[in-house]
Amino acid sequence: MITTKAKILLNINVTASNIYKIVLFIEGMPKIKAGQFAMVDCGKTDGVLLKRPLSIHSFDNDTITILYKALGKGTKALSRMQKGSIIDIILPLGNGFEARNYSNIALVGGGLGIFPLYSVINEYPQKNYYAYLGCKDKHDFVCNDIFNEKCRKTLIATDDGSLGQKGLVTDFLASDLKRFNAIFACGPKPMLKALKNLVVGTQIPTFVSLEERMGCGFGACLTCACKTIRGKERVCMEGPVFDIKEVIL
Amino acid sequence: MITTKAKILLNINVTASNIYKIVLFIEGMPKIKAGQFAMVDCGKTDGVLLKRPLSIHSFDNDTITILYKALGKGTKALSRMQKGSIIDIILPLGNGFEARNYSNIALVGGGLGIFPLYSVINEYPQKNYYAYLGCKDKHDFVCNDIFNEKCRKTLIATDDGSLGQKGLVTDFLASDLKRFNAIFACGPKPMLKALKNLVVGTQIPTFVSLEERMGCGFGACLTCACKTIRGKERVCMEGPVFDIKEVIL
Amino acid sequence: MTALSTNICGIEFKNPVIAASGTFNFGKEFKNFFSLSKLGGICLKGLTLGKREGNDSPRIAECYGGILNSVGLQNPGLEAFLRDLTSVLKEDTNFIANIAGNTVSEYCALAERLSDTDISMIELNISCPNVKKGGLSFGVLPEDVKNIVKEVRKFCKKPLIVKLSPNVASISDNALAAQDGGADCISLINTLKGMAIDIYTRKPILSNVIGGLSGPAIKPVALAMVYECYKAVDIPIIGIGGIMDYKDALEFMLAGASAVQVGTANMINPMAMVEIIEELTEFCKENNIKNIKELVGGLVV
Amino acid sequence: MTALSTNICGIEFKNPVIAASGTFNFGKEFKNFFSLSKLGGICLKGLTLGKREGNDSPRIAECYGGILNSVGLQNPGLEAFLRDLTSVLKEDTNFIANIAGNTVSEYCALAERLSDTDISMIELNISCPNVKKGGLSFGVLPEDVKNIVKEVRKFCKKPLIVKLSPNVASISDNALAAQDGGADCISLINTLKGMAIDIYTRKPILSNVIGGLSGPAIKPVALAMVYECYKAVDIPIIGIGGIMDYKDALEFMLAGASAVQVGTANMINPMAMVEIIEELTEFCKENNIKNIKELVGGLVV
Ligand SMILES: Cc1cc2nc3c(=O)[nH]c(=O)nc-3n(C[C@H](O)[C@H](O)[C@H](O)COP(=O)(O)OP(=O)(O)OC[C@H]3O[C@@H](n4cnc5c(N)ncnc54)[C@H](O)[C@@H]3O)c2cc1C
Ligand SMILES: Cc1cc2nc3c(=O)[nH]c(=O)nc-3n(C[C@H](O)[C@H](O)[C@H](O)COP(=O)(O)OP(=O)(O)OC[C@H]3O[C@@H](n4cnc5c(N)ncnc54)[C@H](O)[C@@H]3O)c2cc1C
Ligand SMILES: Cc1cc2nc3c(=O)[nH]c(=O)nc-3n(C[C@H](O)[C@H](O)[C@H](O)COP(=O)(O)O)c2cc1C
Ligand SMILES: Cc1cc2nc3c(=O)[nH]c(=O)nc-3n(C[C@H](O)[C@H](O)[C@H](O)COP(=O)(O)O)c2cc1C
Ligand code: FES
Ligand code: FES
Repeated sequence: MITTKAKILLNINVTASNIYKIVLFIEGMPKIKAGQFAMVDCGKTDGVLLKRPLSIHSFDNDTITILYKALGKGTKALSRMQKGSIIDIILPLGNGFEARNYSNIALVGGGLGIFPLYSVINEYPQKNYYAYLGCKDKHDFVCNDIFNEKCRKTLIATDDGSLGQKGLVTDFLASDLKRFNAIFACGPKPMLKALKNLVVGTQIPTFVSLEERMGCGFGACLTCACKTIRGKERVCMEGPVFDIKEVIL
Repeated sequence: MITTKAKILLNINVTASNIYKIVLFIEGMPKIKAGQFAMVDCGKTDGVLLKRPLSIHSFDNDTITILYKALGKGTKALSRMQKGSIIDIILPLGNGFEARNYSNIALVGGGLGIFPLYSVINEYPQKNYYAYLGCKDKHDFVCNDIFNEKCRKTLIATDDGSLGQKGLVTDFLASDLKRFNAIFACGPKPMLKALKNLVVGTQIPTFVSLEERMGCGFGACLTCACKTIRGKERVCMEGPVFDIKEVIL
Repeated sequence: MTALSTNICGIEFKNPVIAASGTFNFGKEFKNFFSLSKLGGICLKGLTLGKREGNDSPRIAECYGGILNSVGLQNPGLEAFLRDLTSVLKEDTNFIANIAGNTVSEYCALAERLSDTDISMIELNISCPNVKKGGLSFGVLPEDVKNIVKEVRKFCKKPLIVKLSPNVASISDNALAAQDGGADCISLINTLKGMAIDIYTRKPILSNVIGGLSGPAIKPVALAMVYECYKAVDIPIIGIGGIMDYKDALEFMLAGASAVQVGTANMINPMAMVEIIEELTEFCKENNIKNIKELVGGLVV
Repeated sequence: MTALSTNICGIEFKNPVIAASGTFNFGKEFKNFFSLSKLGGICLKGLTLGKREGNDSPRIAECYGGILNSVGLQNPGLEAFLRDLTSVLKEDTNFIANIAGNTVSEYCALAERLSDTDISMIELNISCPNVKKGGLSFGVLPEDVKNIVKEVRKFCKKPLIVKLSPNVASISDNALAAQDGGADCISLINTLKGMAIDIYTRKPILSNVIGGLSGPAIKPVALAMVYECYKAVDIPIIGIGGIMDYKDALEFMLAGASAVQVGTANMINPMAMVEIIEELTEFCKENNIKNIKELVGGLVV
């Protein structure tokens, strides 16, 4: 965990729905694990103060790539930043997904939650992956191609059927459950709840990455609490990845 | 008085002491008088809210030029703005200098107060001008050349003698008083006070442009009060130019 | 009835967007930018019986996301107002007189005289932090609030708004006191007491040392207070504090404000209120809101 | 003696820059970024007798120039603290325990137990807006402030700081009450009550509805209160509220603060306090200030 400067190598809109890809160069890059995130400074315009938590989509020795949606004041300001600008960043944060001990892994992503899942493939390219990716409509898809390329199976689902299957990803996961010895998931609460119902009877280790509004991102302010069987824990430190059996969704 | 958008045609540092020249293109430019000012939006970074009052240095049919010092948060943010950017502006504001009825005019400027005086020459190029310009040191001079070019006499004074005469401009004005039928001045309070002492016995119409911290710049908030013989008045509306006999310095 | 029209204390408002006192002077300056008839209403600059010069300059300091002012109720006084400034009252909007006094009887005299004019409502300013006597001192303790409202009520023939100070122990107690005293409406918040220092000169930036903080910085405080008052009183509430755009205005209405006042935003962007009104209209259309009154107090908790 | 060293209530501080409670947890997290021995001191996260889970999420909302939090004093409780978390106390800086209770006797019990540890000082948190019982309710009326301080004083063997709430009628009355009750020092301000609403869902952003506002937005309010207290009391003051850089820290010291606490800034930039300390050192050097104590209360009015 370090606080440092990053140089923007690329910052472009990649879809119709305001999703941006930013590539950051970081000197003295610390070791990163899949599923970790960064706190990214979006400038101090229009009253914005806090850095924004954004997951690492992929990484190498001196760059990280983030996919983010320009939603509110902070991320919109970030989207206006130019190539070459220097920004403050804290990384890597959180525990991340631990894929080491599994060979057949289901990656279950919904909406913006799809982005961080790719970092698992990035860290352990040699495993067998099965991707189940869901979005509202086809405009929200950004990185299904790279999943397609790297996964044994890539199932795409949209609420409106505008791309892939019509329905929720969890609907299509049930029949494949036997294939996996781990499930890694990230997405909206309702999706995670459906997933919990699905896996509750099985023995498949299932890990979910949670989102919560954050202050610091590095454990100091206790604003990012989620409920677990052990009581409230910090999404930014004890998480964002939790064993689905231990977290109260 | 309109509130409108301006396009930055130029925005460059012109001295060692952080003085910038900005040229703004304004469609539907209203009629401007010498000595008027504008309220210029400097963006909303680092908690800045208010527009900044800046005098018009020169103007033509569709552009104005301002010389400003990048001092605090607002003007520093302005200095970072790029050519081509669009900013909000309110102009023209204040009463301005009225030169119409005078033929031999002394322009007495100190520090940043030198900048707006040039707009008098800009509006009435055919008069006889005598300029008395004072600064701390030679690095603060930006536009003495253009005064030199347009004035019958241009006296330069610095506190340290690093350029022109050593001393205060008012020291060098006394002996020339007979030449003028009007004096227009702008500069720090001590200079204006010295000027008042100098002209108090004479009949020379003398007008001074004042500075005060401002909120709106267009008369609504009453934060910019100065003391006159009539009571408190708004520098942004009844001023910034006052008859030196009527203002309490 | 349009989507924005509303009625407060029997007075019809085209829309719930009102200029806050002290940021709009007596209205004239804004005629340079738009027709005043676009506005729901205008609270005029605080009036006192006699002419007041206010405090010395500097009277304004910019803070992070806010401004401090220490104007100190500079105004021409009641008589000069009645003589010279009433022509603006002909504009097609609601004018609200904002009054302040050094004594309870000064407040009463102001209310009585202004009741005979074309003013729509009277706003009792017992919350100005920038004057030595009177002002804020009447607005701190609930019993003082109730007392002054009761007295003024006797002389006030127009709907009476009581403008509350945030510099108090319990805003809802003061709101209730105003209601008990006979207020028809409360407005809040006035500015928070604040200060700024120039570390180089080691002097306060305001010549008056202390000033009143306004602008987006105070919005969360104002919103919480409006919400607290909404739960406490039955009379309508006008929400004030850091409203810069239509979203801010909607937050206040959801928290319980029947209308809003816009202050500091006018100083930064003279078109702010016109833009807010347009965007509120747009918002109602997009969200199928027949009339904005539907939103008042609509917070889902 | 270095330019920044100071002494508060008999405790030596390397510098007057202290981490504010609740933004620094129990210190460990910041060891990732710098050595804690650089700091003047650290106020630990608010401690209660029993473990507290705090409020539900969301517990934070960003506002214009500030943040609202409604953590609600989540902490492991006194026993768990004494058992698991005291190793940090070995770091070479001053640790201040921040304590809160539901009853006066809980405060007393906390003060008594913590008096037997390596804690340097105890800070009485009677100003937290985020808990139902206790917290703020002890901190509103001067008589309540005096009473709780007097009781805790009996059990507290360490220098006692009383942390004041800004949500009061007169901060100087409360400061005096704390002094009368036997406080060795006061610290202020805690957060201002505030609120934020999502206009699309029509729900408050915080699950707790109301939260505490901190950050640069509250600086002018905090500064005015420190100045008011400085004129009223004789005990040292620790200034808190929106301190983001060394200039802000200097403003507080000029207004009368012997030291400052930095809160929200730590969350935004974990190096904030280290940078402030470095820049203060630089400032003293450039301005020939032998020791920063020279500046305390040095406001020229
Ligand atoms: C661990 C983690 C990883 C994330 N990874 C990604 C990612 O890879 N790509 C991506 O597009 N988004 C991601 N998000 C969501 C992203 O952080 C929010 O969309 C973003 O903070 C919103 O900021 P804003 O400036 O657009 O909105 P604003 O409304 O201006 O934000 C105001 C405040 O609310 C917080 N906030 C608002 N919405 C959310 C949210 N949904 N989740 C958390 N905080 C929120 C902001 O951080 C900020 O503090 C992640 C969130 C978390 C917690
Ligand atoms: C009528 C008028 C005309 C002016 N013309 C010029 C000009 O042509 N060129 C130029 O360089 N400067 C001019 N000034 C001064 C200029 O307005 C200030 O230097 C500038 O506002 C400082 O803003 P800042 O962001 O640098 O400082 P900050 O410290 O961030 O400003 C904070 C607040 O204080 C106000 N403020 C600070 N210093 C001054 C000051 N000296 N005068 C007025 N307000 C101040 C700012 O407007 C702002 O509201 C003029 C001032 C006035 C009143
Ligand atoms: C420059 C200025 C002058 C003010 N004068 C008055 C006044 O005369 N009477 C009054 O009741 N409030 C006065 N106020 C307070 C405003 O009406 C309003 O309550 C406050 O500014 C908060 O709203 P805002 O954040 O939208 O500005 C003044 C505010 C400012 C900024
Ligand atoms: C997330 C958060 C948690 C806090 N928790 C506590 C606490 O436990 N005890 C306390 O006395 N103050 C607490 N505070 C208040 C701070 O210590 C400080 O008084 C306040 O934030 C103002 O300072 P700032 O503007 O520098 O943040 C908390 C503040 C924040 C932002
Ligand atoms: S965001 Fe601060 S502890 Fe998690
Ligand atoms: S600056 Fe607002 S009246 Fe002059």
